[in-house]
Amino acid sequence: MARLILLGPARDAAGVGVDTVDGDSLEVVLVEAVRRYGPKFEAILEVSRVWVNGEPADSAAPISHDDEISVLPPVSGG
Amino acid sequence: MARLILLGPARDAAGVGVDTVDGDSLEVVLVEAVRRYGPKFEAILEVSRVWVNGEPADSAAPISHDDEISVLPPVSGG
Amino acid sequence: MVTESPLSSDELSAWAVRPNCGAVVTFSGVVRNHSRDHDDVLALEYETNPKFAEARLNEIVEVARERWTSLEAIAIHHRIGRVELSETTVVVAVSSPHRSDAFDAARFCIDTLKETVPMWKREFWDGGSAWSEDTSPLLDTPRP
Amino acid sequence: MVTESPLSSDELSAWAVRPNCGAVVTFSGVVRNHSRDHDDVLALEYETNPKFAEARLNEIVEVARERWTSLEAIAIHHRIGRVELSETTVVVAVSSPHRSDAFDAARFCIDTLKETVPMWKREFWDGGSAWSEDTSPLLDTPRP
Repeated sequence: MARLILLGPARDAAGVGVDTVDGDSLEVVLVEAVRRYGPKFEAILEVSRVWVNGEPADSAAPISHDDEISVLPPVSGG
Repeated sequence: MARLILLGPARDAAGVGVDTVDGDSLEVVLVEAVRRYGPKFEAILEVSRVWVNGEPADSAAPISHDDEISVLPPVSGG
Repeated sequence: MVTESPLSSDELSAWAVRPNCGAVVTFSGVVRNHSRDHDDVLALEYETNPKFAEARLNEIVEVARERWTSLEAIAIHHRIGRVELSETTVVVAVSSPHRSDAFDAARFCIDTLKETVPMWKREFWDGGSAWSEDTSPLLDTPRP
Repeated sequence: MVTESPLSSDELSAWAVRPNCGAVVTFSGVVRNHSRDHDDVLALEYETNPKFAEARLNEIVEVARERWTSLEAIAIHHRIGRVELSETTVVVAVSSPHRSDAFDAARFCIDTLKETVPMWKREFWDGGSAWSEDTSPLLDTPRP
């Protein structure tokens, strides 16, 4: 279980900005997120970076209940 | 005869900023200027650009009495 | 830093003046009336995680200082929230004894920011709004 | 233009903001405390023929506009007379829809100015003064 943070277009696509999702690896959490939010979110997730606790992470990364997972779509700052 | 304008370090070396010098070509005017102001001015003149009426000019350029000759040493603006 | 308050390139530019520096370069990003997709933009709205964004901005400054060791002052301020037409969205200010380093570093900061800082802008026009589609995949901060 | 009055990069930078421009780049030259020959500079004094200097500054702006056709606002202001430590000697401000053009044009303006504008600076330090020896032969304005 982990805290999922959805930013920018990912938040819009999911319809929620912060959520709690079960799973003991990053991959499992994201599969559950796609199941929950649907294909619009999935499309954005495919082009997004995913960070765990503010750092880039691998999809095999183990996840514990106090981890914070952020989905970061392509950026448009500046 | 022409009006001679000496700028920046050329003015300092000549000891004068504006002068009237005889001569019917640019070359003749500058020879007279060197005779008048001495070797310190000559050294600066050698590395300077000379404009007639605000435009770069050749040393053979004919000079008439209402021409304005400017001696422009290497620059240090900005 | 990121801030919801209006940005002043004047303040940052004045702050960057140092006794040993002959050159101050400032870049200001400004809300313009057109984007890749709309020619009647009225405002932008920037969304971010401020903690992430500030960490990335600090990393850019650190890398710039390592690449251009002559730099004296360097700062990047990014506005977040809604920003109206002709208001400033981001300011980069850099000072150095050498103008070439100041130009290179300022450009590096804004070019890198656009690829490495988690930040998303929504475009507002008369009657609608949408996320900007002029995006870049989020990259890691480059090495020095 | 050349002026004996204090320069404000703020004013020129604000003037350069245009509704269709996303990027404003400003370069400020500032009196620094050291030069090639002295490490205790207190002030500079710029001498010129204002007519010649303004003609050359205008030519630089024209060439920049031909080279970077996206430019919107562009101006170069150079102070003359005595300028104290940390005061501004020259300001270049450029705006464009495209930041790359704004950076390139601003840099072109200051680099070219240093080679093509008839202008001489005297350095003042505690107890003396001399013409700067950090000079460039006067070149013609480059072609577009």
